[in-house]
Amino acid sequence: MLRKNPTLRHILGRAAWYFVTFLVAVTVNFFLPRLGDANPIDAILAKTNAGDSAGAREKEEAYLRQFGLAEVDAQGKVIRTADGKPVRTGLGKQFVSYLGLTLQGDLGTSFLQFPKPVSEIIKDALPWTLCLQLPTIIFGWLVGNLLGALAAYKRGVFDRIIYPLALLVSAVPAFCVGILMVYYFGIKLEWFPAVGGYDAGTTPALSSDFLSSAAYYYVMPFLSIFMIVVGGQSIGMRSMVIYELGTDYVKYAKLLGIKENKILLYTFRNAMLPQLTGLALALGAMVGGALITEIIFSYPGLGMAILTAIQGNDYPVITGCTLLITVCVLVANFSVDILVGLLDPRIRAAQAAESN
Amino acid sequence: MTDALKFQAKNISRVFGHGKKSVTAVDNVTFEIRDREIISLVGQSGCGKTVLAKMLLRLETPTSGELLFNGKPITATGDPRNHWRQVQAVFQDPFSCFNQFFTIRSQLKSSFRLFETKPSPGEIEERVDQALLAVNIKPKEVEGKYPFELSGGQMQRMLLARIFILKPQVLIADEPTSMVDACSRASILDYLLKLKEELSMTIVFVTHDIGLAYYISDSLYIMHKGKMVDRGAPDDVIKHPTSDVTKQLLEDIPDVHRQWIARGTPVHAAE
Amino acid sequence: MTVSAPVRPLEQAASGPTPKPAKSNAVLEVEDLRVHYVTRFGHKIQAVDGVSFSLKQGEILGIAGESGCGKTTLVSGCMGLYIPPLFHTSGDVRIDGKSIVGMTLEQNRKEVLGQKIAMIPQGALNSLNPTRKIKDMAADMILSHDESADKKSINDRLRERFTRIGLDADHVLNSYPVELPAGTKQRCVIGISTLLNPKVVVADEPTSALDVSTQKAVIKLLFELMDQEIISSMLFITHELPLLRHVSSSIAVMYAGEFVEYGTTEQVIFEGRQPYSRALMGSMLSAEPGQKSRKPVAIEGAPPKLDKPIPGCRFAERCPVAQPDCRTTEQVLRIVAGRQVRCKYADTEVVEQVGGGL
Amino acid sequence: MQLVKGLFKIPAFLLGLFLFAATLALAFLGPLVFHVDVSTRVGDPYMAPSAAHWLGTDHLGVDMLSMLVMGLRASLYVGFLAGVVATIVGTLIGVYGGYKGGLLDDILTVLTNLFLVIPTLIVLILLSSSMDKGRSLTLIALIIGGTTWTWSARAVRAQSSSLRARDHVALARINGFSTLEIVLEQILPYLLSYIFMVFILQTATAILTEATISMLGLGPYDSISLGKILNDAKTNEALIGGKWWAFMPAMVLVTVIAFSLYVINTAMEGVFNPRLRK
Repeated sequence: MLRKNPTLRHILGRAAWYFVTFLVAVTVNFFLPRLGDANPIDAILAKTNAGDSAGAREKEEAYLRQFGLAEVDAQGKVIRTADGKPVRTGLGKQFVSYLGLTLQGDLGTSFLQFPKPVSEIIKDALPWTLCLQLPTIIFGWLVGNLLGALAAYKRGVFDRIIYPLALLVSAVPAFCVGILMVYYFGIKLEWFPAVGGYDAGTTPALSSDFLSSAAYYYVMPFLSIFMIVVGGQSIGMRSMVIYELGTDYVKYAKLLGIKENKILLYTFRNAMLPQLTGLALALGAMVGGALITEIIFSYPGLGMAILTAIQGNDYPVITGCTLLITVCVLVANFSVDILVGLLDPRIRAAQAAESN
Repeated sequence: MTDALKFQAKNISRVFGHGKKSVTAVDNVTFEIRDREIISLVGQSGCGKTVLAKMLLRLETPTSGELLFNGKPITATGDPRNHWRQVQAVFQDPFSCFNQFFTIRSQLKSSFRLFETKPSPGEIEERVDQALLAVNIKPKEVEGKYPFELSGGQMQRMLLARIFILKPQVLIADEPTSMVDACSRASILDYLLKLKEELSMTIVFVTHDIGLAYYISDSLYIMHKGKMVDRGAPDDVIKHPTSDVTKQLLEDIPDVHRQWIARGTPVHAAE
Repeated sequence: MTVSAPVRPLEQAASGPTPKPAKSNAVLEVEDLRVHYVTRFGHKIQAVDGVSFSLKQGEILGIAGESGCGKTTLVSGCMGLYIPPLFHTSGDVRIDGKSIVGMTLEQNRKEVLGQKIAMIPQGALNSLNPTRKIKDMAADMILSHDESADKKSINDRLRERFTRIGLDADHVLNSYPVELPAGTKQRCVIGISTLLNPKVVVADEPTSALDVSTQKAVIKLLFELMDQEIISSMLFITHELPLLRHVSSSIAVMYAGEFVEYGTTEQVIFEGRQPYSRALMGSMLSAEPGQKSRKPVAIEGAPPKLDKPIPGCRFAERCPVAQPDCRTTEQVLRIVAGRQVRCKYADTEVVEQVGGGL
Repeated sequence: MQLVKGLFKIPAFLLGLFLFAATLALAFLGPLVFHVDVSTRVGDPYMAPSAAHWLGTDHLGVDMLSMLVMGLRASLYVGFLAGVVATIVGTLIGVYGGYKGGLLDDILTVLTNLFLVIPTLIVLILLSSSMDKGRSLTLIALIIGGTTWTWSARAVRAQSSSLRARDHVALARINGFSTLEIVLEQILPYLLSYIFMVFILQTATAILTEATISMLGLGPYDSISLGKILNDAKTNEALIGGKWWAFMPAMVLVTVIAFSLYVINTAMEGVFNPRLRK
């Protein structure tokens, strides 16, 4: 069946590639924090040891077991040397146990909020981030492409307004737009709440009170990311459409007397496909930018979780969040990859040739 | 010396890629090129003639078979520069043959780096002038000019001027006429003849136009899908083609004196 | 004629290869057409400078000349595609007796392009929209001219037409361009261009990028379309003059925006009376046995730029037999030996020194 | 040359150039006009702008204008250093892979693609959070340069592999040019304007990236930077408190630098690169 179906074979090939990328990301996630001079685990251990009470000892024991830092005996007790120091496991062994736990979905326990599992912290934050970023990026991408296409086609006044504006907006760092909005609309004009994700008076639940307050808090972070995405995408789309308008097939279509709007659809569609690939590549950067926006607005998503974790040296939470974000970006990339293959006959033909 | 062999190819092939994806560009080809002879490699696009020419130039290596130059394997001299002192080339697209960041003259002068003993600066200038005059260009005309300031025909002649400087034993001319206007093709061919007559050069002329090949060459090799399908003296090949490919190539030339195409002939898909 | 140019002897002569068009069967009439474009630096280039001809029902007219002679600008002019930086200076173009000069672009698109006059482009390989199936692009073409056409009838029409031009209609129509070999794509382009049975087909160097075998197949297909009366008359533009021997019934040789010789194919190919057209023929090579001794002579130099008026004969600069007065006297088209020629010495032996003759 | 002259006729390019020159002037000529001192408290925290302190004071009572000048210098330094590193690494890998091809090119391409899909910011967070004390400005610049080169490598590779097939390269080979000479004379000149544009973009990106990680509290320990000023303002509630002078000028500066570089790049692209994409 695989032999017969180049598309399916291509999809499986890409899936395998992304899985390898995922493994690399996991490796990076494990080793990078251990490269530096300030190994956060040691720092935390030093802090817990300082108390030397029974409670601290117990906590330390838990950490060591949890993160596979020390050798344990058959009963699961940490093996110690004569002076009470735990016997540390090698980095390689630590990595193997980390890999095993990660693949099972176990991201460890938070230092700061011990013994709360990292996965629980993420479970609280993730919906906020997803609800904020997914629609914003997709919607912004669509609107940006539409504006860019219009600017390229209409040229004239339309282009002279949209293009520099888009250039300005896309050059402004995401956090600056956020800061401006918080300051003007949140604090000076008080149109929208400056920070937070929902009213302090409500608790997250599917109640109409909570939902309406969440929607109210949603407006500003949404707009600030949206504007940036629109700006960047419209610039890319504009130059793609201008390029397409100069191609042989457009000239030929004009010579055939094909209707103007039909030809426009041709160019839009063909310009859109590379934009889609561009979206995949830009996702990483967009997600990063959006994390900062969350921090500006103190929005209760992954960005805030990371910030809190960084401030408190809560190393398991940092790596857990970064890993999750990486996985999201990889999944998004993979989807776009497949989608482009399905939509573009040129790429499909190239894929078929490649996998023959 | 006229019967001496310049090139000898014994069963050479060139395969690109490997496994299922492999493409055989040149398929088990045997031929020889005699001294002071113009031979033409003729065939449709994709027949392998350019790859073959690149092997003669030592820019590609055969995947199998033996290629001799002057009786010795082409790679016998370790330094390929020794080969390029004796075998040179002009290419198809004169516009992409020159580096647009340097003047034409300085690029012609860079040919002297191939010389084992570099002439004095004064002599270099003089020899560049001579080479330009050999292709009918006044040195003043191109003084200080960059490639994009010249026409296609002029640029193609610049490539030939380079050959007049280097005076190699063998010239590989890969489609030198296909990018120039129909009415200046003849002059390019005349310079090739001049190189053969005045500098006793052996010339390998690569083309898809059997008419041009016929006009200029002492022997013809017809290629099709990587194989040599016909060969011989031009008049023999033209009058008594042995392969269907040659017959077809001849038939397809729009000759003014012959019925070439008739209204009302049935149409077959051209694949 | 509203132009107050010097009276052209041509207008008095009634016996050219194209006598003053009788309304009955002239499909395309071009009358003293002048077209200019403006370069990036603001120079005005008069690329087509007073061209007149008429194309009859069933006729193929070949237009020959080097690159830079104004052939392609003439084509745009004939199709009414005056899109800046290309501008109509003066003169008229009539298709079926109706002037297409001065139409709006939309009107031109709807009534003229593809319907009355259609183009077969030079690089057919990149001419099809890469992300649209052949049938959809062909349907777009039909729908753009006839909004009421329904899907079923379009489909039937396409299948019938593509089968007729020797293609596997079911397969080809449902393919994307990338999935088809070059020869088939070429054929599809010709098929789509002629879908609406245009009165005039303009083939602009349709074969120059092809090797000889493919070139022949393309011309065969065009002939068959004519035999089947799908198309009726054709302008065939090329820089290979000898090719026209087999293609067209009459030939106009163009140089520097003007026709320099305009006669029947036999006249121009075998007994040209103008140095440029003779030189063009003389520069060509042939594979015919016995022709090897004939020495082709290249034309040195390049056509003039036309950014300023040229006094005298425009070809004098490169003409091998230019006489002292050629550079000063303006040349007019006149009838010599039954065809139009633009050369003062056309009726003398001077021109016969040019070109080897075939 | 004509192209470069054409560039100076484009208003957008001139605007970008002017803005960028203005920020440079502020960073390096500013201290000639006013006194710069970031180690002394000159007044109360968050003093509003006045004749003595044109932009007021920060949360510690340090002169804001002095902070800005030093922060701007740091940001420009990070941008320039990271831009140079990323451009050099990217160009080397891109040109080498594109021109040479073969197995090493394949490996480099896989590596490049791999690090293209893993978000740079994540790598930066992980790296920076592990280097608490050693996080100097230079190290941050090197880390940014070392993680963002993938963009340049990819772009340069595409260009150089298309150049590789050109006849002048083949001609140079049979002229006896060595590989290094070919790369230097036949490939690089064609890429130069392109590489310069890549460098501009990399610099802009690096300045924004530094600001971003400083906002996350992962800024340099040994220096002020525009991002750190913003972070201080945010953590010390200047934003909520409406102390606009504590964050607005830094924000405007970051935006102006990024905007001017982007505009310069876009204008250059219009001039040098109308069809290079193919």
